[in-house]
Amino acid sequence: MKILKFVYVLMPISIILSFMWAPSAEILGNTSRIIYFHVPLAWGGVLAFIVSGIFSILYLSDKDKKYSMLHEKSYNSAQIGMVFTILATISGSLWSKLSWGSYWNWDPRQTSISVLLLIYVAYFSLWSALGDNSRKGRIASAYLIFAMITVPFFVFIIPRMYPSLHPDPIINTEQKLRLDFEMRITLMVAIASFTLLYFYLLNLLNRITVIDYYARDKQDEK
Amino acid sequence: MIIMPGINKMKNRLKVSIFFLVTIAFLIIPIIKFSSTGLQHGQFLKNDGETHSSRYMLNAEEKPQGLKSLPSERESVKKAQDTGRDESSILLSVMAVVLAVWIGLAVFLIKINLKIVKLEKEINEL
Amino acid sequence: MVEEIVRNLKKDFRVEFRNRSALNLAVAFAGITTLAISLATGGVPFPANIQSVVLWIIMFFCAMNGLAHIFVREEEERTSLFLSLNSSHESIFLSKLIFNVIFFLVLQMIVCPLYIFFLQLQIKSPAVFILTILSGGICISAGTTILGAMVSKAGGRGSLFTIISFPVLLPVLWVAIATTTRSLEDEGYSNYGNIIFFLAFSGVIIAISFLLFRYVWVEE
Amino acid sequence: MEEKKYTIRIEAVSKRFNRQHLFRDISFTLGTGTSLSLTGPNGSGKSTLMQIIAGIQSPTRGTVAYSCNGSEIPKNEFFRHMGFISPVLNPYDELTGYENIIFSAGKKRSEEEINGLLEKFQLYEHRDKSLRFYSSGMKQRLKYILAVINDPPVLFFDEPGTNLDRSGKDILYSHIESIRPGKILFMATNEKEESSLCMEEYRIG
Repeated sequence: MKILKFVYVLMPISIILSFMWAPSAEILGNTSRIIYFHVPLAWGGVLAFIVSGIFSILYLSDKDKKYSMLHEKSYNSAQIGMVFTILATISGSLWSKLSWGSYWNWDPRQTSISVLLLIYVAYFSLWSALGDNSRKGRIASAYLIFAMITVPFFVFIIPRMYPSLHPDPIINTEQKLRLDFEMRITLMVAIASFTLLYFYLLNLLNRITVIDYYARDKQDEK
Repeated sequence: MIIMPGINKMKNRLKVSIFFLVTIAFLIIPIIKFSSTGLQHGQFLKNDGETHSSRYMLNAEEKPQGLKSLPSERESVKKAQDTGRDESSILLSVMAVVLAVWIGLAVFLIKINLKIVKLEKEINEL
Repeated sequence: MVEEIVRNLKKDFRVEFRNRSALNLAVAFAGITTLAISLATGGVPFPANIQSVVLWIIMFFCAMNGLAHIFVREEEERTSLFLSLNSSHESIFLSKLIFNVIFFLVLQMIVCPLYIFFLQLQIKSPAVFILTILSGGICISAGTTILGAMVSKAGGRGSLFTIISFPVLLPVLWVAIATTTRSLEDEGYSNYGNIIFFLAFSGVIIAISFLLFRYVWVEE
Repeated sequence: MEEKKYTIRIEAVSKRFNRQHLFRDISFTLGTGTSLSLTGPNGSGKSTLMQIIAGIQSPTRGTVAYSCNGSEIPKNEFFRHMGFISPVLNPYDELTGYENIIFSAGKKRSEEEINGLLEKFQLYEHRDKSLRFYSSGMKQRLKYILAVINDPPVLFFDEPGTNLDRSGKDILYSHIESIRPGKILFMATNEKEESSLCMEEYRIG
C-alpha cells in the first residue's frame, strides 16, 4: 500500500499544473479550470460505486468467509463515493451556471449523476433501516447489486431522453480526447491523483473498520 | 479496553475530513468567476462549430430575462478589472487557497494514518 | 416445485381475501388519487405529456402502497418462519412474484378506466397504450417483489420501500411515460421497440432477483 | 423402506447479542434415536440455542452440521427434515386449522391420517374454524400437529406443553413417547415431566 502515499505528491502537482501550466480554454476562459476537479471527482464517484458493487458480489459469493468485513468495506466505499459524487454535482452545476446560464438543465450527465446519487441515498437508507439485523450485510449487498443491474438500462435510455450540452471533447463518439496536449496531461494527472486519493481514503476507513471489529471482539472476550 | 472511544472519535474525524473536500470545490469556483474573462451574452459552448438545439438550449434570442447573469456580478468583474488586479495574480491566489486546503487535508490524513498504525500495533500485541 | 408454488398462491389468495383490509386500502387509494386529480383540475383536459406523467405517477404510488404488503404481512403476523419451513425459497419468490403481478394488474384495471373516464382521455393508438400499461405494470411489480422482501426484513417501514424502489424503477417510468405520450398523441403509432424494452427489463430483473432472493430470505 | 440414520453435530457454538455472550463453546453430537432436553433458567439461551441448531438463527461462532447416513445435508434443505414448535413459529391466522395442515403437508398425507391426528388432539370439530377463533391451548395443539404431520426425522420442541390443560398434556406426552424412537428429539423446557421424556439432559447457564 506504499503506492497510495504517492497521493501526497501527486495532488499538489495536479493542483499546480491545473492552475499554472494548462492554458485557459477558448470561450470559457479561466472557468475551464474547473474541469481538473469536476471530471476526476465524477470519475471517483463512479469508481467508488463500481468498487462497492464488486465488494458486494464478493461478499455474497464468499462462502468460506475468506475475506472479512466485505460488506462494511463496500459501505465505506459507497460513503466516499457519495461525497465525490456530491462534489462533482456541485462543481458541475456551478460550471453549468457559468457556461450555459443555469444551474441545472437535465443534461444527460446531470441526469445520470443524479441517478447515481439516488441509488446511493437508497442504499444508505436501507443500511440504516437494517440496524443490527443479522442479515444487514447480505440485504444491503443484494440491493446494491440489484441497483447496479439497472444502470446499463440508464446508459441506454438517458441519451435518447435528453439532448446533451456537455462538450464533446471528453466523451464523444470516436472515443478520443479532443483536448490540447497540456490540458490532456493535466487532466490525466488530476484523474490519477483523485483516484489515488479515493483508494487512500478507502484504505484508511477499512483499516479503522477492522480495528473497530477486533477491539469489540477482544472486549467481549474479557 | 481503552481503545474503543478513540476509534469512534477517529472514525468520525475521518468522515469529517472527507467532507472537508467540499471546501476545495466551494472555494475555487466563485473565485475563478471573478477572474474569468467570462462568456458574453448568447455565447454558448459550441460543439464542432454547431449549436445544439434543445428545449433547454438558450440562444441569444430565446434566452429568458431571468437567466441573464446578474448585473452585480458583471460589475464586480469590472471592479476587479478596474482596480488593476491582474488576472494571473488572481489565479495565483486561488491556487494558493486550494493548495492550503489540500495541505490542511493532508496533515489531517497523515495524523490519522499514524494513529491507525499505532492502534494496529496495539491490537497485534494483544 | 410447481405444486409448492400453487399451494403458496392458494394460501396467499385465501389469506388476502379473508382479511380484505389491505386490498381494500390499496384499491381505495387508487380510486381516490385518480378522482382527486380530476376534481382538482375541474375536468379540464391536460396536454398529452402531462396526462401520461400523472397517470404513471398515480400508478407508481399505488404500487408503492400495495406491493410490499405481501411480504410485510408475513413478518408482521410472524408467519414467515412457518412459510420458510414449508416451502423452498425459490417457490416462495415465484409465488409472491405471481401474486404481485396479478395484484398490480388488478390495480391497473381500476386506475386506468377511472382515469380515462374522469380525465376524458383521447387515445389515438389504443394497442400501444394497452400494451404499454400492461408491460409497464409487469416491470413495476417484478422489480418491487424482492425489494418488498428486503423492506419486510428491515422492519417494513413504508417510506423506505418508496426510496429504494425509485432508482430501480426510474428507467421503466421514463420509457413508459414517453411511450404513453406518443400513444395519446399520434394516430397509428406502432413502434413496439419500447414494449420489447419493458419485457427485456422485466426478464433481467426477475432473473437477478431470483438469484439474489436467497440472500435476502434465508438465514445462513 | 430403508432406515435412515441422521446425525447432528454441534461444534463450539457461541452466540452473543451486541456485547453480551449468551453462551459459548457448546459442543455435542446426536444421532437418530437419542433425545436431549435443554434446561436452564429464563434468559439462559435455551430457545436461542435451539433456533441455532435448527438453522433459524446463525451462531456468532462455531458450526452446526447435519448428515444423513454419513452424507452431509446442505443447510437450506434441512428445513425439509424437521418439525418445529416454538413461540416464534406461527401458523396463518386467516386460514382454518385444516387448511393450515394442508398447506404444511401438501398431498403427502391422506385425509384419514390428518383426521386421525385431529381427533386424537380433540380438534376435529374445530377443523373448519379460522385460527383467530382458536384458544391458545387449541393453537398449541395445532402447532404440535403441524410439527409432526410430515413425519420428520428431527423434532425441535420449545416448551411444547405451554397453555395446555392436564388432559392435553397427557395426550401430548403419550404421543411424544410413541414417536420418540427413530427420531432425534430436542426439547427446551423447564418442566420436570417434559425433560423426563428425554434420555439426556443438558443444562445451560
